[in-house]
Amino acid sequence: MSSPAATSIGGGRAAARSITMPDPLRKLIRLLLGLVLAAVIWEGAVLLFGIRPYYLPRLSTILMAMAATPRAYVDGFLRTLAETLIGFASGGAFGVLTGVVFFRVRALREMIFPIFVVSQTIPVIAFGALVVLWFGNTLLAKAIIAFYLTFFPVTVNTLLGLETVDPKQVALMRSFGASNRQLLLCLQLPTALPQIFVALRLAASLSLVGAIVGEWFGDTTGLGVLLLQAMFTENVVAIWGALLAAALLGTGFYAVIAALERRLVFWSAEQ
Amino acid sequence: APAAELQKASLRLKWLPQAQFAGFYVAAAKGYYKAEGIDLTINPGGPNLLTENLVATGADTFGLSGGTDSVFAARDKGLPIVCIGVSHQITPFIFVTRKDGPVKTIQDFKGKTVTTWFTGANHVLTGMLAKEGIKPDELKIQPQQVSVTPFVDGNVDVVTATYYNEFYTIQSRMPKDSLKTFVAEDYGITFPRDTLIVAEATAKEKPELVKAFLRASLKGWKDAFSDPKGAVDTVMATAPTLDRAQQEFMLTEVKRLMTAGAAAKNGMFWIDADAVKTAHDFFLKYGVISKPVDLAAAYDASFIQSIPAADRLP
Amino acid sequence: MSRALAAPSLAFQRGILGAVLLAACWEGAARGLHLPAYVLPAVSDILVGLWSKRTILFDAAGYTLLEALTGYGLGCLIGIGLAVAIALAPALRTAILPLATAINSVPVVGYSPLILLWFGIGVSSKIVMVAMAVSFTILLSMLAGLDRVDRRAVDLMKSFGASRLGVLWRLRLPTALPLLLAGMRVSTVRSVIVAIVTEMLGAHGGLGWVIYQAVLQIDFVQVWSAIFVASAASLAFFGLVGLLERKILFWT
Amino acid sequence: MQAVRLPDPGPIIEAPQAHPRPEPLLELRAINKTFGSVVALSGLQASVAPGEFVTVVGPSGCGKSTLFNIVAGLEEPDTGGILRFEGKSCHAADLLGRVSFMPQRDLLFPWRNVVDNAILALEVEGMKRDQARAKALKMLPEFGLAGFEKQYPNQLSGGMRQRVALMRTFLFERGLMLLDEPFGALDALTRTMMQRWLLDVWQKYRRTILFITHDVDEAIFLGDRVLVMTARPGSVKLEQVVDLPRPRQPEIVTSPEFVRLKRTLLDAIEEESMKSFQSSIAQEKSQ
Amino acid sequence: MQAVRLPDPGPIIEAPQAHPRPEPLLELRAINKTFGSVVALSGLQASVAPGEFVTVVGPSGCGKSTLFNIVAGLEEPDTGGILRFEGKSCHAADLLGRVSFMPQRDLLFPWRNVVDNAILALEVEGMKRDQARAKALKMLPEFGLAGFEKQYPNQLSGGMRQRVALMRTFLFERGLMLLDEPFGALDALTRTMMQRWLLDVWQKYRRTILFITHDVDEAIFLGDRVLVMTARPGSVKLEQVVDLPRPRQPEIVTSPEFVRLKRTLLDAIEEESMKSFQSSIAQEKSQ
Ligand SMILES: Nc1ncnc2c1ncn2[C@@H]1O[C@H](COP(=O)(O)OP(=O)(O)OP(=O)(O)O)[C@@H](O)[C@H]1O
Ligand SMILES: Nc1ncnc2c1ncn2[C@@H]1O[C@H](COP(=O)(O)OP(=O)(O)OP(=O)(O)O)[C@@H](O)[C@H]1O
Ligand SMILES: Cc1ncc(C[n+]2csc(CCO)c2C)c(N)n1
Ligand SMILES: [Mg+2]
Ligand SMILES: [Mg+2]
Repeated sequence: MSSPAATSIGGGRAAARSITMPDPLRKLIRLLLGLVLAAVIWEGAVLLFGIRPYYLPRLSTILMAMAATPRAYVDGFLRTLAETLIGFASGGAFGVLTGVVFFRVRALREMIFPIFVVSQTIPVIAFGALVVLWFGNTLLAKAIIAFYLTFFPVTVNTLLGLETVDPKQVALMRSFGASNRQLLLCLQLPTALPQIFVALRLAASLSLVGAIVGEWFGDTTGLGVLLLQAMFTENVVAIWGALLAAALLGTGFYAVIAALERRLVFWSAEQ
Repeated sequence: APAAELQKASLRLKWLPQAQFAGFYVAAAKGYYKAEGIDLTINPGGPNLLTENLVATGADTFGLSGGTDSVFAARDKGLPIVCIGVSHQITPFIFVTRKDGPVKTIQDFKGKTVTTWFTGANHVLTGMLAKEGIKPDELKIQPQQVSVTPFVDGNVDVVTATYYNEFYTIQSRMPKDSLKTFVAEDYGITFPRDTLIVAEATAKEKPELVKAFLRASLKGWKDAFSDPKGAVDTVMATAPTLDRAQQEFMLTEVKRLMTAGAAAKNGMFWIDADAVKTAHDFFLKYGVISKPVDLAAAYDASFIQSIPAADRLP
Repeated sequence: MSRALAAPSLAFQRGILGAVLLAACWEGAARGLHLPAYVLPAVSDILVGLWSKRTILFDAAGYTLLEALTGYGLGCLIGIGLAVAIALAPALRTAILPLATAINSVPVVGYSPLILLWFGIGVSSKIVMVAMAVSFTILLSMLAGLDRVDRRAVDLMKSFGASRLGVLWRLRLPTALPLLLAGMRVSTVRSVIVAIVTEMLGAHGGLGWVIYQAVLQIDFVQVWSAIFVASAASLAFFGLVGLLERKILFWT
Repeated sequence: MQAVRLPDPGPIIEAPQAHPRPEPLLELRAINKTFGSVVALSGLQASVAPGEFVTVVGPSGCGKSTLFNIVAGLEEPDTGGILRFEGKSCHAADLLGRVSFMPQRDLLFPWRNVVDNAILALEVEGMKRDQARAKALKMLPEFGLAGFEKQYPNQLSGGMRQRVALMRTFLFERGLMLLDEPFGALDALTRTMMQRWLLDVWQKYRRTILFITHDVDEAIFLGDRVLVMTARPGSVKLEQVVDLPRPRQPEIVTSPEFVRLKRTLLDAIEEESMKSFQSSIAQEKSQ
Repeated sequence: MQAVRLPDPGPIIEAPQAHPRPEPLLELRAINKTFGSVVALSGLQASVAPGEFVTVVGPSGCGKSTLFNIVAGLEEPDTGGILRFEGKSCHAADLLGRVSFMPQRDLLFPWRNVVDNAILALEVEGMKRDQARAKALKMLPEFGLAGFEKQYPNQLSGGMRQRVALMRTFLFERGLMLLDEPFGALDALTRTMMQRWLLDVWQKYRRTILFITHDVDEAIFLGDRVLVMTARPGSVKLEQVVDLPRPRQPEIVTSPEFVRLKRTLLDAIEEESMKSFQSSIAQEKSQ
């Protein structure tokens, strides 16, 4: 964009930057350099301090073990990703929906919201058997656990966001003769969007937790399965392998949501 | 049989895929279940999942559950399940200590730190102690964690191990011949484990299905024992991150457990009524179950007995 | 005035109504459909079971809360300490923040195998797990709070001759409090759940351990009783910190 | 209490007396408005003739915004008051969508760019976006916004934001425009610029405008008539016709006639301000 | 460019020429300040005599706050400029803690009550809390805050908040007070009240004050001297001595001498405003 504002405000810095290279590329290179540096430190520290592989194996050992059975990690990654995405999407949609409903219907909110709160204090893992009983060993069952962990923060923040809508703006819209639907679509949801995205970022992490824990209820593929398998066979290298794959998935998904946020709620980034 | 006529069924294991369950995976891979008209899904177990529960509610058709102890407990709580076969004929647990350590006899357990699983192995330990006239509160019994490291590091005097799993790990991390083991059978106790179960309704309404399942499974196990490497390949196709050497060891040990005792004569999955009765009386005595269990209803040997002996012997 | 008093009590009544309706549906389903306990026990049975096992459950709750609270306290200290360190030495930010974000985006349960292997099956592994889960949330919310400070207010303090530490103590810390406390409130429930989940993977006691054992003993009434107790403990912890938050943040 | 008046400040008409023009566009009589125990307006009378530019001044909290909310249809006055619009008696709610209302702050939507903010009211009315945008684009230069159509509010200066808000109000073509302190948030210099510009635009479109302000200079500089409100409960204390020539030049603010009008109004306001200052100071919340 | 001057608006002194009083408290000569590619101040000269009340007006973004930041010690001017305080040449940083500075917004700490906000600077200096509070309590009535000492900022009106901020500044007893648009956020009527009150307080304490405002009426009403700044890059365009008698009465704003001064200043400002209006409008960010 070449708005006068943008050019004059950050003019000096932008110019200095553009001499080197475009911004995203620079960021990517910095990220890669950081990763390589971390890898070198890891490998070096294990060798230098003679850390027992039982506590921390060499990174190269872990990567080689992963390369030995790439399909297990790729399949696990994709499966967990699918569960995470479905749980996240449904939880996000349900969260926004309930947020709007609770905002509109106070009585419903006062009746159901406390139950939502209580539901979030229950450790899902405790009724894993019920989940299998009701939904079987399907991908859906895992997605439902991801959903369960995801929807609540979105409900809360949607509600919070909707409540920050300026009554003066509502009055303005009404003075234009706006209907409730127009009010919701043109004003209330956009106002709540930044708050909703804060919750979605959190939900991105939580849905992955849900998927992984869901896989502990008897399954054959997924990062959670790899993790559990490794834990009970005391295979530290495999634990680290599964952990690295989960880290990649978690960080990647979070980054995607954060990038989406920067795009969609561009207006609040300035604040 | 054509696919349309296949009957859907599932087998719930007690844990994640490993060589402990090799026969079932081999049977599935070689199409033995299909040949018997069953479209079988093998569902692994996990922490906080109970096979008896899932089979009783009909979520799964077949189950490879904890053992005779958990079958008693389930019947005691009124879960409508029936045991149709017993896999490990002798106690799969042993108690391991250091040869050069302070524990030479079971009497030396007194005052020592002993870790065990409170998932059944604890009953074996209490039984062994009782036979020697030791009360459980005379030693420090602690829940055993995932890892055997506390024992390897010398923080624990006696550790519980399965022959096929932890014992391997311990042996691989400590010098050979540095270990001493205590075996339940030496103290006159046998807890058969890894029981095959179905819901009462299945047993009653679909006896042919049960028999077909047993036939196919037996075939699978026979193949697994005759070609252990191939069986491990099959298991590792499902769980590729497993350690091959450990799985081969596991299969060897599992074969020993499955063909020990009465099975040596009667074949795999044999239900040894005497052993079951002994275990039952023991649990009743120690209050693990609240009232006597109708053993005839809980253990139905008719299915396994209906299969020709030759097909049962490995 | 009277309306202001009536409004929350109406909300409260509706909340109770919602809870009662849910319990009634549950009870009706369990009794009406003759669901066995291993599918879904009736609420009344759970409450009776809860009462009859109250000592065991109470002890277990104490055990779990001890782990959760200790881990929570530790996590808060670590989170706040790191945030303050970053605030005092901005150079640390580029080192700590990306690392923290990366570590934080991996689900805590992912670390549980390692933590159990490293710290054993006792309370210390639970405390470490809870501390990990809590400290990142606290670090991020505290940092967001510290960064929220108005530059002009900092300038004002400087013009009074205040040092970096003076600005931190008198301005930045109070400014960060609302976000910090919000993070602390959210972390309460999380700390209890993480303690329970870790207990289920191996423990000497606690609600997670009780649940694990109860499942194996096929005692689903006890499973649900323990879940009820866990939920009540989380809510109490949450409520307490929420109350504290409102007391401390009198100005918002 | 009566306003202290300097000799001959121009024709002054007492509040209860109706303005003598023939057919008022808007007429309010005996309007009361109570919020719980707070009486915001009490016995307010006023009328606005078509094409007139009426400014309203009064101490903070005296009920100016409440008056506007009633005329915009957002609040119903207490029963008993008379509200007439375009010659017909009506309820406040009937006015929703019939006057174009510009609230105290610009209230631009940060997620809409300049054009899309300007066409908000048209969209609500149901006009197609493309059509509305085309209409707005033609108006941009007049509002000093040419070339800025794709900018977002956070990229604009305060003065520009205010002009976007005004454009939104102008595009919502209704008989009466209500402007509630549109320049209140601007610094004094930008404000002066905006006043001149508003007069230019008004001169061209000749809409009827009711305009709230705190600034006496602004009230005189812009208005055909200035209404001074009493402290709460608000009513009209003084109606002051501003007989300065139009178009008004910036220099007029230091002209003797202007200064004389200012004196009259200041005295009236002073009295009311003093009344409400000590009480409001303790009670009014910041922000 | 020179200011357009009406005949005899009072003694006018050109910017580059130093003010003739003997020993200035603060003296700035050839001050430049550059932010990256933005030149905020260029060749600024000014001096303030002890006990003087100097007001500064100028278009938005011309560098007024930058000037204050330099004098408060928060920003260093570009090398080459001369900065003298109490007769000694010094760096800006040396002034940290030596002038009492009140920024554009009140910046009260919401977690401190009125008294504790007022004693903030004293606490930073190291004074015991009790002692500082006792000192502040004695001052409360004068600042119209008696009885409000235990209130928190969110319980105060805008005018009161501003008085607390002013009290904080007064309690930090330094030779020079810098007030950056202290009344900018207040509505016009409250603002008038605050101006009168500030003059009363100043009359009593006789501190040296440098005061930024956008409002020409305010600048004349308060100041001994008004500095008009040029558009960016800022420098002093005009120094206007205000020879109105003190104590100043509210009525003075419509007196002929006042109006004449206003005219002079308005013309000077107008020229600068026009210069910066079109460019600033495109560039200045809201808030
Ligand atoms: N919805 C409401 N509920 C209760 N009191 C209200 C409401 N709206 C306004 N008031 C009160 O009515 C009085 C008049 O408010 P109003 O906003 O109309 O004043 P105003 O003249 O516009 O003030 P300002 O100049 O500060 O904008 C105030 O005392 C205010 O507190
Ligand atoms: N830290 C900074 N970095 C870059 N530019 C700055 C900085 N501080 C001020 N500026 C620029 O310097 C110019 C003068 O700013 P300053 O705040 O001094 O103006 P001002 O006269 O106080 O304006 P206002 O009347 O709006 O308060 C502006 O263009 C501003 O954008
Ligand atoms: C028979 C048998 N019992 C326990 C363990 C070890 N173990 C202790 S807890 C746990 C997970 C959930 O049951 C596992 C596998 C074993 N290997 N075999
Ligand atoms: Mg108002
Ligand atoms: Mg400024």
